[in-house]
Amino acid sequence: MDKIRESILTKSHASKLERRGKIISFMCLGGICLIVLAIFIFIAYRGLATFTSDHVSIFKFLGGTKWNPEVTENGHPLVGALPMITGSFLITILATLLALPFAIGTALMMTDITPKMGTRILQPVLELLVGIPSVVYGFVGLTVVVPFMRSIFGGSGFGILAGTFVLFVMVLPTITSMTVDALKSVPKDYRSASLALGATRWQTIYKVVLRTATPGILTAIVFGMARAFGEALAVQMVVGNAALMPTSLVAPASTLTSVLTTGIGNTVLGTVQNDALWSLALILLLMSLAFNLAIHLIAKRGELKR
Amino acid sequence: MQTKDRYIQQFDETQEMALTTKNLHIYYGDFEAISEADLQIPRFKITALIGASGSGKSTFLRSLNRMNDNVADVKGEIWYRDLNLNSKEIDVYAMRRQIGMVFQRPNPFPKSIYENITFALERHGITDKKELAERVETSLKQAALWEEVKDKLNQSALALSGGQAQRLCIARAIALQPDILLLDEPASALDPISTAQLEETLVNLKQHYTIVIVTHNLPQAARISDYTAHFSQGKVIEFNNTKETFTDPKVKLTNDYISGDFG
Amino acid sequence: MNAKRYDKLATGLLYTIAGIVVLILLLLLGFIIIRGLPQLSWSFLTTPSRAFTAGGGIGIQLFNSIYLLILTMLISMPIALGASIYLNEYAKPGKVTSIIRTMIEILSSLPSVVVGLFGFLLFVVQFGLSFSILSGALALTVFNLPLLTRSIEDALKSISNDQRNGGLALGISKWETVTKIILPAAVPSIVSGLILSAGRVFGEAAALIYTAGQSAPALNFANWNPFDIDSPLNPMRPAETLAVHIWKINSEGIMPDSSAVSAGAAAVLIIVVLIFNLLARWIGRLLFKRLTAGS
Amino acid sequence: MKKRWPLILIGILIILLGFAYVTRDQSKQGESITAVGSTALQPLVEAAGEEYSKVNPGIFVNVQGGGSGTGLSQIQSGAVSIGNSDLFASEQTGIDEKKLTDNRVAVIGITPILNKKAGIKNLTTKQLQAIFTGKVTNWQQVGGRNQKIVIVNRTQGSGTRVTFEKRGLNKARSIASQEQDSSGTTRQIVATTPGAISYVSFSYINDTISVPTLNGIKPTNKNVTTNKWQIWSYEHLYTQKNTDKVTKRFIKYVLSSHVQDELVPQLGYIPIKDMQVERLE
Repeated sequence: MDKIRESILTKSHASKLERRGKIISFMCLGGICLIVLAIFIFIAYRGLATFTSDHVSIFKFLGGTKWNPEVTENGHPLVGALPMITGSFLITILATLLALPFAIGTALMMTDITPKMGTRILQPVLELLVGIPSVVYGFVGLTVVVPFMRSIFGGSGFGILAGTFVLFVMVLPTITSMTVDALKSVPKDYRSASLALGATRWQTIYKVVLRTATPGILTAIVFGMARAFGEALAVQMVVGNAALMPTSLVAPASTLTSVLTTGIGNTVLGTVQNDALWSLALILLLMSLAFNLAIHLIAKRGELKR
Repeated sequence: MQTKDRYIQQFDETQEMALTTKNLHIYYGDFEAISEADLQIPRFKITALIGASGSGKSTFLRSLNRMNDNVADVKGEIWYRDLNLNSKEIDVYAMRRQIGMVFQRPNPFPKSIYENITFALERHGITDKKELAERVETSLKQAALWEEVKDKLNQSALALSGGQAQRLCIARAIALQPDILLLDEPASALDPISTAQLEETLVNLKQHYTIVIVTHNLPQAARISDYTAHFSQGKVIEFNNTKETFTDPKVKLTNDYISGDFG
Repeated sequence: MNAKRYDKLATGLLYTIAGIVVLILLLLLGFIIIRGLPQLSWSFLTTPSRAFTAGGGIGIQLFNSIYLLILTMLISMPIALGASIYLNEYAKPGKVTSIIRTMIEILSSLPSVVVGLFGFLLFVVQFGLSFSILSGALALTVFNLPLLTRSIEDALKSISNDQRNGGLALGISKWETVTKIILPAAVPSIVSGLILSAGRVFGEAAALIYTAGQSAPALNFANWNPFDIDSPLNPMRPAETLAVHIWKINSEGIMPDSSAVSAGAAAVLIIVVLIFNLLARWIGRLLFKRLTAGS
Repeated sequence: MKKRWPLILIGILIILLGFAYVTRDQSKQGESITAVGSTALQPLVEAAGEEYSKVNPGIFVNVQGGGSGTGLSQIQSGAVSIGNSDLFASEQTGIDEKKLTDNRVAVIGITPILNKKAGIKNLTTKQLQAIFTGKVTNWQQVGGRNQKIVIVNRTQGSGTRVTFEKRGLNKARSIASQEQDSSGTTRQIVATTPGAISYVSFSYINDTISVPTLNGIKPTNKNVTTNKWQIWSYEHLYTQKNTDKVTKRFIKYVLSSHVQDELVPQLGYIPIKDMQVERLE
């Protein structure tokens, strides 16, 4: 009798393990947070220098259309980031829009039409698409997509459209696999209930499954956009890297990442040119934040509806 | 004679109690799920908790071995062996070894049948191979599963049928030789044959264990339990020996419930 | 009848879409492999590269890529595992948790060149690790952690709470319930998450240019002492990986056969990712059987 | 027993590592020189470093790219031994040249390159300037085919671009256009894009692109040495003023006749001693 009482009152091996495990896992998470914070602070510190120590006005930075940090005009360097911001947004939105029907279609195949073929063929296909390095995507883009664009639209072939096609393939796996998750989370009962009421499979998918999974699919889209926004090497190889306001989809343009990637090695840490590039990185960071907030918002809305 | 709002049977002092709750209040955020549930649970008996969905009986049960720690806010006292379980000095892991629990859905671990039982034993410091094998056999026999699985102990437990899996979960719990078994609607996911087997198992287990069972199946409560507590809106409104509860309920709501006029 | 017709039409459309996706992959793979296949030979895979004469191979780069991948996984796997366990099992849902999640998520969508430069300034310069496999592995860890954490967390989340309750009700600590029951059950999905991130690590170039470096000094494959500078195992030596090599010869290669080498290297990269993928699936299945069915 | 085997494994690993540490090859622990910067200069330093290690076992030359800007800023902060650069330190903003020692180890010529379809054999400096400043937009206007001109620039701040604008365009600035950060990609784009024009160093010339004469002068190494071809730049190995002996010795080696006569021409650079003229900025 007393033995049991005593055992309940003394700290057991399990509770010691529990404490240790909790501490270890917390330290891991803490480590990650520390790294993330360090990067954030680092980028913010460098990126804000453009405005604090080089005295560029934020509005000129965001609204200016001339990017030429080597040149100073009226005492301020020409760092108008609007062309890159526009380019990034255009490519991201177009690529996501293009990928969306493919992603939803493929995801539906994997969940509702032929789950067997889905896991056997489509799943590995998606994983392989993710596994192809962006250097190779860029390489293929340069040797296939760009000449193709040129033969159809004339010009150099470089531009937003070429970037869109390359990014389309790159974000497809992300959006698809997240859409699959969203579709899978729709309870089986919904489907069987709809089918039992005499609806065809397509009606069930269209009216029940897709509708229920809408918040999840929206999240997938935003995720895809976030990935597209941050992609650098592949886009840089096909977009043409001209810091000009895009006038057409097949004229050379630039994105935040392409200018950042190509320029950073040729500038000296602490100069205006370098600071301006870090400011671009800061925009990327803030955009990423915005995408994440959007995801949270969608998730909240979705919960409310249910 | 259904004139009372509330009827709680009092025990004389010779009856040994396994668990006693006092002033128990359980909150989910602002919502008070349990507001009055002073119960005495006698040893080596089966006590059934019945009541409509949302009456708080499952919440009550889960609080008894503090499975609600991270989910709900539990206030009040739960007495076991002169210890208040709802206090900080209690080591929940050692306590749960004495007060085991089996859930609504069978949840065998994705391991072999043998390991399903030895896993917790090893964690509690029993590592002697011979003793482990013995405990596996006894617990499976007590849970009336031994004959069905003795030749496939090393196969995955996930391949068992629902009824077998649930009995494995019971075997897993009693292999630790606990004092008390808490069962949360253990038969609700099972077919009638499996349910009958399970009920038989429970009645046999009564010799060694105190059993508290939550059930929606009233005939089941009537068949196997010695005492019945009826929960309604977070309160125990009637607690009596089962026979009397079902034949001569003292509270109108209980009568309504068991005769099907309610919930 | 109309509804049925629509149904057929839509199904056909879906099949077409899935077909196009598969076709895109096949074309991509076909293009890369067919271009690279003529280059592939045993000597191409084993000889060191040459800076300015024809006939160089990719032996060292291939080894570097694999070694770097292993090192990165060794560093990032335990951290990601711990972090995701905390996030999924211990962290109370609330503002702080959601902020932490968002931060990790943001990190994963930063362009890798930013991570590379950060790694360069922190690991290479500040910590004095110089251009080395270790610096590269650390930078890749930064780049890999968010993805890995997220995928492991998802894998953990997909395991039913019944299992957790089952463990807790037996008086087992949550830690052991998670590590001994939930984790093994989640192995298949963890492995597929691992494949995805390994693929990304294997193909990553931008983050490595500034950390692991772009030179592949000759290695002595007879010397496996990790403290010798020419040993393949030395984590302190600079190491150009396959992806960096492709990037480099595409951009600045002056060897006469640069396009051939680059095509060959790209094919090898793809094939290795392919093999890795298949291998990981197989191991995942095996592990799952082992862990769930007992010995 | 189950719990012990990871511990045993770790123990074995530690013993093995300890054994490895004790038996490590002491002769190979020597100093290492890290050179970072210009990708154009990277092959030369790499090749020289390899040869140097053969002659001087124990000294290891570690060469990395990253761009001239990175090279100069890293040598300035003292994080590396040598900063490789295509530019004079004075040409790069944010660098204090007085803190650094300039070691010119080779010269590289830069030439405009054209897509073959442009149909141009010769250009004058004026025409070149007009093209890159956007005053001329069709090859017809400078005597070629009716084909729109597509300008492909190098990234701002890259050594090749700075030199080209300074010497080839008479300090005029090119208009904003497509930019590429690498010679190989640039060449590939020019080769495949009708009407494209760009510029690369001599070592990237091949038959996929056409190379015009400039003011009637052919882009050859010989013309560079006499300064008849004016678009060229030095390749610099910058060191800190008070650098260590190992680095000094290595730079001396790069300037030795062995490297200058064999490696430098082989890699498409022009040996420094062949130059009949000298520039100071």
